[in-house]
Amino acid sequence: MGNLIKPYGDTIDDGIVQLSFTLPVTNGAKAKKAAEIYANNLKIEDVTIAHAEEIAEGFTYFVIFGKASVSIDYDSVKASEVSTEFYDYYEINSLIKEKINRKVNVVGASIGTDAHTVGIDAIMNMKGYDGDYGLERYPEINATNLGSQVTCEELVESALKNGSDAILVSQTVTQKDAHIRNFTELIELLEAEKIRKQFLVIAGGPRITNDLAIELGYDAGFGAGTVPSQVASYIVTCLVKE
Amino acid sequence: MGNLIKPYGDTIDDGIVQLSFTLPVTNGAKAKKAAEIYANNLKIEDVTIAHAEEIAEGFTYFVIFGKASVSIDYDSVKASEVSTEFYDYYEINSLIKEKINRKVNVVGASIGTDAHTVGIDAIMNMKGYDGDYGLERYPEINATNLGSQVTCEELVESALKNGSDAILVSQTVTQKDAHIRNFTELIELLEAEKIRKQFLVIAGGPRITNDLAIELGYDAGFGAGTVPSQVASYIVTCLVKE
Amino acid sequence: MAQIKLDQEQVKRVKNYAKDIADSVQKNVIDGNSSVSVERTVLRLYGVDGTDEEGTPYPNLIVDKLKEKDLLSKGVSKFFAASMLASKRDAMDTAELICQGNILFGEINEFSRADIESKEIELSKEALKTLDSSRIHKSKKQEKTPLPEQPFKYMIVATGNIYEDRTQAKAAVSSGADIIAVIRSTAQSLLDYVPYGATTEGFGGTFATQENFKIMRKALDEASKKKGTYVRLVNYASGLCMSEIAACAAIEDLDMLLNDSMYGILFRDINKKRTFVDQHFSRLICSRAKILINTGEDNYLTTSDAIENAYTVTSSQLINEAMGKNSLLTDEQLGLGHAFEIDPKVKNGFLFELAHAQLARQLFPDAPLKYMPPTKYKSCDIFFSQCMDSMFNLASVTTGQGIHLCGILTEAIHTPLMQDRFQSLSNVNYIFDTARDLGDEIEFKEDGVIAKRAQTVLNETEEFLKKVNDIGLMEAISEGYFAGIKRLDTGGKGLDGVFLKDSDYSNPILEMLEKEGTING
Amino acid sequence: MAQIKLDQEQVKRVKNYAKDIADSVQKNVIDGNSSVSVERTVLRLYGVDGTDEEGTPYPNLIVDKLKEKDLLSKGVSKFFAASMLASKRDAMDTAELICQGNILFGEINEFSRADIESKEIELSKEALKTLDSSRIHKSKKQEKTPLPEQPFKYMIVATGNIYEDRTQAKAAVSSGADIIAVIRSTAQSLLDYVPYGATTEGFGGTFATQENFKIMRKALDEASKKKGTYVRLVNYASGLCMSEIAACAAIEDLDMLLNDSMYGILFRDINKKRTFVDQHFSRLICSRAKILINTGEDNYLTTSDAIENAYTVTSSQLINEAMGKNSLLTDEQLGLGHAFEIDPKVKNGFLFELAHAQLARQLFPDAPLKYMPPTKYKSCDIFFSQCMDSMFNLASVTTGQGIHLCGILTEAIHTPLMQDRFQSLSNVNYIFDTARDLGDEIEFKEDGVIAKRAQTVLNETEEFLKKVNDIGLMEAISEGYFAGIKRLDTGGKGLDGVFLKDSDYSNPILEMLEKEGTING
Ligand code: B12
Ligand code: B12
Ligand SMILES: Cc1ncc(COP(=O)(O)O)c(C=O)c1O
Ligand SMILES: Cc1ncc(COP(=O)(O)O)c(C=O)c1O
Repeated sequence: MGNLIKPYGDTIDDGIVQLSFTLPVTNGAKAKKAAEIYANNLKIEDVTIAHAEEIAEGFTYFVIFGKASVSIDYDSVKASEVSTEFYDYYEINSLIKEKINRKVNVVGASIGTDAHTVGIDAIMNMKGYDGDYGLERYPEINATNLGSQVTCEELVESALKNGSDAILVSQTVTQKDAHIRNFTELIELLEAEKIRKQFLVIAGGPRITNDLAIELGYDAGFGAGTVPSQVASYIVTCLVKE
Repeated sequence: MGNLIKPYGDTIDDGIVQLSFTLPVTNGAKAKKAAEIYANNLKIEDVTIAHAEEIAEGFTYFVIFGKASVSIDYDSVKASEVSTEFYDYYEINSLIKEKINRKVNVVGASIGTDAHTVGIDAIMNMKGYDGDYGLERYPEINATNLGSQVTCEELVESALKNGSDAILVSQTVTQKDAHIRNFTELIELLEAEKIRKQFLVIAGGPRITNDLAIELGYDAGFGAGTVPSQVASYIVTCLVKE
Repeated sequence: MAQIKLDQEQVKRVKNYAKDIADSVQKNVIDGNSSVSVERTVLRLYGVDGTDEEGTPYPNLIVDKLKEKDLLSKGVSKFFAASMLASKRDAMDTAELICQGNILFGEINEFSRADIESKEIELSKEALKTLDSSRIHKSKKQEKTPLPEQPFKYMIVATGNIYEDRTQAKAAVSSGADIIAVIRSTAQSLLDYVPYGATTEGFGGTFATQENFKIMRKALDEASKKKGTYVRLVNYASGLCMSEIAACAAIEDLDMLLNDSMYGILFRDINKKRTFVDQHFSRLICSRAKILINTGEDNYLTTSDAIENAYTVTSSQLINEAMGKNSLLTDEQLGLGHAFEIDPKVKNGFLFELAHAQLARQLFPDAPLKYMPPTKYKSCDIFFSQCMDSMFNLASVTTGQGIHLCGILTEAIHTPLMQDRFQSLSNVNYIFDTARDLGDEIEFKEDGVIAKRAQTVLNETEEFLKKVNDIGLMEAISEGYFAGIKRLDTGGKGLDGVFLKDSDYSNPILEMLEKEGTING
Repeated sequence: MAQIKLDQEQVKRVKNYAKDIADSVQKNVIDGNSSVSVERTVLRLYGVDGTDEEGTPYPNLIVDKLKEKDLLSKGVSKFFAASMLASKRDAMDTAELICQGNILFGEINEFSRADIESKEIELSKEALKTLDSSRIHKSKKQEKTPLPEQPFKYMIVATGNIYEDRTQAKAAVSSGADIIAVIRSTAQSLLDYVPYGATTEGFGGTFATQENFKIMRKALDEASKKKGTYVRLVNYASGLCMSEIAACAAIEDLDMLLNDSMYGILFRDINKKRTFVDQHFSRLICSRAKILINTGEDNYLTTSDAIENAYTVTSSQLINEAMGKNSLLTDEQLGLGHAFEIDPKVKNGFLFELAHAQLARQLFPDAPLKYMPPTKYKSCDIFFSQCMDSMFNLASVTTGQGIHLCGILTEAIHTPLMQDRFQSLSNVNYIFDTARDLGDEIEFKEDGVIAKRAQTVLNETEEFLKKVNDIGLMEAISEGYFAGIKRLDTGGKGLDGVFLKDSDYSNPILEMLEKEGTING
C-alpha cells in the first residue's frame, strides 16, 4: 500500500494543518460554524476556529487549525525535475571545449508585457546570482539578453539570427495566467514556423516548475532560486547528448 | 438553492484559501508535488506552493495558496448562540430585585488539573473584564469563586451547600481533549446524584462554544471575549422564565 | 526626534548641485519643447473628454489632426479656441464636431488674433479655476475630516476591476488605511492615451481613467466620513500621459500622484525629452491643484543593492526636489521616495535602514517622505514576511516618515487579498502605536554606525551629483549613471510626440501657471 | 549598551532590603528544617534510584518508612549509611533490600557512631563528586562546542512523548535554538515523587524523569556537535520535588532548571516552609553542579497588569537573587526572569517594555536574565502574533538579555507544532541579526519616558521591599503582598512533609556543600 503520509503537527500522522480564509459573511456564531463546516468540507476534522474577525462589512476572516483526514501515497507521487548532472563553471566550460568544440549560443528574454528583468538577468548577466556566475561570464558561451517586454517575434528572430542553441524565457507576472498565455504563444510561433526542434527552449520564473514547463511544450523549466550553472549544465548536457 | 458561499480573496467566489502544513518528507520537487496533490485532495485547485522549506531532517514545511472548489449553503448553517436579551449591570440587579425577589447564588471553578484561573476570575471577580464588572460586584448576586484545580466533588458539594442557582465551570487546557473529559465528569456526577436539573450549569473557556456546551449536557457555553454581564443576563433570564 | 549630525555646508552643496542639474534641463530641454501629451492636456483642461466609437479619446484625435497638418508646433490652444469661436458651442461639442469633420480644424484665419487670444485666455482661466477648485474643495473636506497623524498609512488595491477595488479600498480604510492607491494595469505607462470610462479588467492593476478616479474618490469620501479623518486617493502620473493624467486627477480631486523625474526613462524606456517636458507640465498642474507627488526612488533598489546604491536614492531625491521646485511644487507636496530594501540577512541591516531613513528625513525636513516597504527580499514564507514588515514599520515611525506604504506579507506571491491587507494594517497599527514616540526617546550615538552610514551615503551622493552636473543630466543618463541603465537622447518611446515650440506657440495655461506661481489656500 | 542613569545608592538600598528579607527566611525557616523531599534527595545522591513493582520510587518508600518510625527528624543519612554497613552492598541493592523488608531499617545501634559517620562522609563525598563531575563534564563539552552568542535562544518542546520531544528538539536546534526546555506535564509540581523511566504520555508537557533527562541530553549532545555550539537542556525544579529533581538533573548533566523562590507557593499553593527548605537544598546542588536557575517572575504578569505590577517583578528578582546567593549561586547562574507582557494596545507600550528590560539588565549586570515573550495578549490571529514577537525579539537584543524564550505565534491556541517553532526561530534569527548592535548605537534620552519609567518601577520596588522587610517575607505572603494571593504559613500542599531538625540531625551533603562554598572550574 506504499508509503502513506499526512501532515505532521507534533505527532506522526496527526494530520494538523493551518488554514486561513475570508468568507463573505458577517461575524458571529453562525459565521464561525460556517467556517467550521467549510473546513470539514475540505476534509479537515477536529476544527478549531482559532480566530474570527470581521475585516470589512460583511467579510469575516478566519484562522483555523484542524486535522486533515486524508493520506496520500508518497511512493505514487511523480514529479519531474530537470534531470541532469550539475556541473560547475569550470567543468561546463571544459565540457563545451572538449565535447562540443564550438561556442554555445544562448538568447534570453522576458516576454510579453512582463517588465521583470531581475530573474533573467540573474541567469544571464556577468554577475550571476547567489555567488554563481551568469552565462555572459562563461568564455565558451555567447549569451544575448534581450531584456524585458520582448515580443515572441523579436525573440525568435534574434534566436535565428544568432544561431542560438537555446532560448531562455522568463515570466514573473502570473496573475490571470498571463505567463501561460505568453509561454504558449512562443511555442505556437516556433511550431508554426516549424523550428521548434531547432532549439532547446527553457522556461523560468518564480512560479515555474519543470512539470509546468514540459506541459507547455518546453524542454525544461526552472523556478525560484535557480543559479546559472544549473541552467548551463542542463544546456550543455543536452547538447552533448545530441 | 439557498445562499452558496465560498472563501473570498479579492473577487467574489474566487475561493482563495491559504494553507500551511508540514509533511514528513525531504524537500525537493517530489515533496512540492506531494504538497500540491495533498491540497488537491483537500479539494483545493490551482495550487501555488508559495514556500517549501525543510525545517528538520525529513520534514518539509509548506505555505500554500489555492482555490477551494466547494461551496456551502450559508442558509443551511445552524449555530446556536446563547439566546437571551443582554442586559447591563443595573438592569440585571433590578431584574433580580423585581422578578426574583431574592439574591441569586452562583458558584464557579476551574475543574480538574486545570490551573488557569484568569478566565473564571474575569467573570467572577469584582474587577470583571474589559470594563464590565464581575459577578462578585453585583449586589443581588452571591458569587463564590472556588478557584482552580477543583474536583467535581468539591464543586458540587459547594453548590449544594450554597444553594446555588448556577454552576460556572471553566476549562482552558484542551490538549488531548482534557476539557471534554472534565466537563463530562461533572455532568455525570450531577446526573448520578440526580441533581442535574437543580442548577443552571454553564461552561466557559477560550475554546468553548455554546454548541459544544449543549452537546456535553450543559445549559450554555461561553467562549473567548465573554463579559460577566452576558453571563449574568443569561442566568437571570433563565431564572425569571422558571 | 533623534538626529544625526550633518554638515550643513555639505547639505547646501548637494542641494546646489541638484539645482544646477535641474536648471540646465529646464533651460535646455523643457522650456523649448512641448509634446502631444501636453497638448492633449490643454484640451482636457479646456473641457474636452470622451472618445469616438472606436474608443480613441477626442484629445488624441484632435492633436493628431493638427500633427498631420504639421501645425502642432504652434500649440493646440489657438486652434481649438478658434474652433470654439466657429462652433459657438462648448468644448465637448466642439471636440465632437472637429472629430466628425464638421468643423474645419487648423484654419484660424477666420478669426482675429485678438479674438482667438481672448478665447484662449477665457478657456485657460476656466481651466485654472478647475484646478483651484480642486485645491479648495480638498482643503474644505479636510476641515471637516482632518488629515490623520503621520506616518500616513498607504494601502494599495489592485484587482483590475474598479468595483472590486472599491470594496477592497473600503475594507482597507476600515482597518486603518489613510491613503488608497489604485495600482495601474501593467504597462499603462506605455499607452499614449488615457483609457476612458469605468473599467473592470486589468492586469496586475486597474486602468487609470477619469471615471475610475471619480468612482473611487466618491467611495473614499464616504469612507472618510465614517472614519472621521480624510482618506486620500493616489494614482500614477507616469509614462506617456503624465500631464493628461494629472489633469484628470485634478478634475476628480485626487490627492497624490506617482510622478518621478526619471522612472519612465529608466524603467519604462520612455524618451528623456518627452519625460521631462511632460513632467514639468504635470507638476505645474499638481502644484496648482495641490496634488502631492510621490517619487519612485524605490525602483533603484529593486534592481540593485540597497546598501551599495543608497546614494542613487539620495541623488534622485535631490533631483526630484530641485525639478519639483522648478515646477512650483512646495516642500509639502514632495513625497520623495525611498525604500527598506536591504537584504534581511545583512548583519545590522536595520541600523543601515535607520541611517538611510534618517538621512532622508533630515535632508528634506518638510517633505512628506514616501517610504516603501521591503519587496525584493520579501519571503514566500508569509509568516516571516510579517517580521520584515514589523521592522519596516518600526523604522518608519521611529524616523518620522510621511507616507508609509504598508508592506504586504504576500508581496512575493500575489497582489494582495483582502485578508493580506488586514494583516498588513494590523501590523502597522500595532507598531505605530506601541512605538509611537520611540524616535523622540532615543538618540543615535555620535559617530556610531548609524551616523557614519548616513555620512557615507551623503559623501557618495555629493561625489555623484558633482559628476552628473559636470556632464549634465541628459548625458549622465545616456552614460548609464542611474541604475546602470543607458538611455540615449534619441532612444525610447514617445520621442516622436515631442516637438520644438514654434515662435508663436501658445499654451496660456502653462504660462499662467508659471507666472502666477505657487498658490496656497 | 545604552544605559539609564540609576541612583547607585538606591540600588544598594533595594539590594540590602532583599538581603535582609532572604537572611531572615534562611535563619528562621530554612536552617532549622528539613523535608521528605530533601531526605529523598540525599538518598538519590547516595545512589538510590528505581521503583518498586507499583511504581513507587525507592527514595519515597525509604523515607516513608523512617517517617512511620518517627525517626525522620534525625535525617535519612545516618540510617541509610547504617543499612549499607549492614548490607555490605551498594546503595541500589541496599535500597531494594530495605524496601523488600530484608534489612531492618531505622535500627542503627548495631554500628558505632563513628563507623556510620565515616560511611556518611564517604557517601557524601561520592555524591559531591557526582555533582562536580557534572560541572566538569559540561565545562569540557563547552570547550569543544562553545556556548553561542547571547541572547541564547530558548525553545520549548511539549508533546508529552519524550521520543517525539526528541524529534522536535532536534528540529528546533536545526532552526537555531540554543537551549531546549522540555515542558513538564500539567501539575507535576503537585506530585510528591519523581516519576520514573522514559515516558510517552503527558498533558501539556512531558514528565520530568531522570531517564527522560538522559534521553534528551544525549540527543542534544549530538545536536550540539552538528551545530558547533553547545545546546543546553532545561527542566523544572519546582513544586514538591525541587531538590530531588535538581539531583536527577545534576546526574544527567542538565544545564538549567526553572527554580523560583515563590512560584510554587503562590501559583501552585505549595506550603511556604516546604518550598523554602526544599529550594535551598536544590540551589546548593545547582550551585555545585553549575546548573543555572531560571526564576519565574513572568508568572506575576500573567495574572496582573504588566505596567501596574512591574515592581513585583523587580522585587521578586531581588529576592531570588538574595536567596540564590545564600544558596551559593553565582551571578552567572541567576537566570532572573521577567516578561514582555504589556497590552499591545497601550500607546508607547514598547517604550515601557524597553524600560523594564533595561532596568533588569542594569540591576543585575552579570546575570543571564531570562526574558519571557508575550503570552497573555498573544493573539489567536497568528499573523499578528508574529509582530508582537518581533518587537519582543527586538527589545531583547537591544537591551542585551541573556536567555531569550522564543515567542510562539500559536501561543494563544495550542502547544507548539514543529512549524510553529520554525516560524518563531526565523523571526528571532532575523531580528537578532538585523538589529544585533542597536543597543550599542542608541542612547536613551535622559529624563525621557524610558528613563522615567525605570525610575518609577525602582521607586515602587524600594517602597514595596521596605514593607516586606518590615513584616518579614512569610507574613508578607500571608497578607497577599505578592500577586494578590494570600498563602498562610500552615496552608498549602506539602507542609506535612516538613519537619524540625533534631539536634542530632545529619545531612552531610548539605553541610559540605555549604561549607565548601562556591566552586568553579
Ligand atoms: C522587482 C519587482 C518589480 C520591479 C521590476 C524591476 C525589474 N527590472 O525587473 C518593478 C518595480 C518595475 C515591478 C513592477 C511591477 N510588478 Co513587480 N515585483 C518585483 C518584486 C519585488 C521582485 C522580483 C524580483 O526581482 N525577484 C528576484 C529574482 C532574482 O527572482 P526571480 O524573478 O524569481 O528569478 C529567479 C528564478 O525565478 C529563476 N528565473 C527567473 N527567470 C528565469 C528564466 C530562465 C530561463 C531561467 C532558467 C530561470 C529563471 O532564476 C532567478 C534566480 O534564481 C516582486 C515581488 C517579489 N518579492 O518577488 C514583484 C512582483 C513580481 N511584481 C508584481 C506586479 C503585479 C508588478 C506590476 C504589474 C505592478 C503594477 N501593476 O504596476 C508592475 C509592472 C511590471 C510588468 N509590466 O511586468 C507581482 C506579480 C504578481 C503575480 N504573481 O502575477 C509581484 C509578485 C508583487 C506582488 N505581490 O504584487 N516589479
Ligand atoms: C496565563 C496562562 C497560564 C498561567 C495561568 C495563571 C492563572 N492563574 O490562570 C500559568 C503560567 C500558570 C499557566 C500554566 C500552564 N499553561 Co497556560 N496559558 C496562559 C495564557 C498565556 C493566558 C490564559 C489567560 O489568562 N487568558 C485570559 C483570559 C481572560 O481568557 P480566557 O481564559 O479565554 O477567559 C475568557 C473566556 O474564555 C471566558 N471564560 C473562561 N472561563 C469561563 C468560565 C465561564 C463559566 C464563563 C461563562 C466564561 C469563561 O471568559 C473569559 C473572559 O472573556 C495562555 C495562552 C493564551 N494567550 O491564551 C496559556 C495556555 C492556556 N496554557 C497552556 C498550557 C499548556 C499550560 C501548562 C499546562 C503548561 C505546562 N505544561 O506547564 C501550564 C499548566 C497549567 C495547568 N495545570 O492547567 C496552553 C493550553 C493549550 C491547550 N489548548 O490545551 C496555552 C494555550 C499556551 C500554549 N499555547 O501552550 N498558563
Ligand atoms: C514613480 C512610478 N511611476 C509609475 C509606476 C508604475 O506605473 P507603470 O507600471 O504604469 O509604469 C511606478 C511603479 O512602481 C513608479 O514607481
Ligand atoms: C518557575 C516555574 N516553575 C515551574 C513552572 C511550571 O511547572 P508546573 O506546571 O509543574 O508547576 C513554571 C511555569 O511557568 C515556572 O515559571
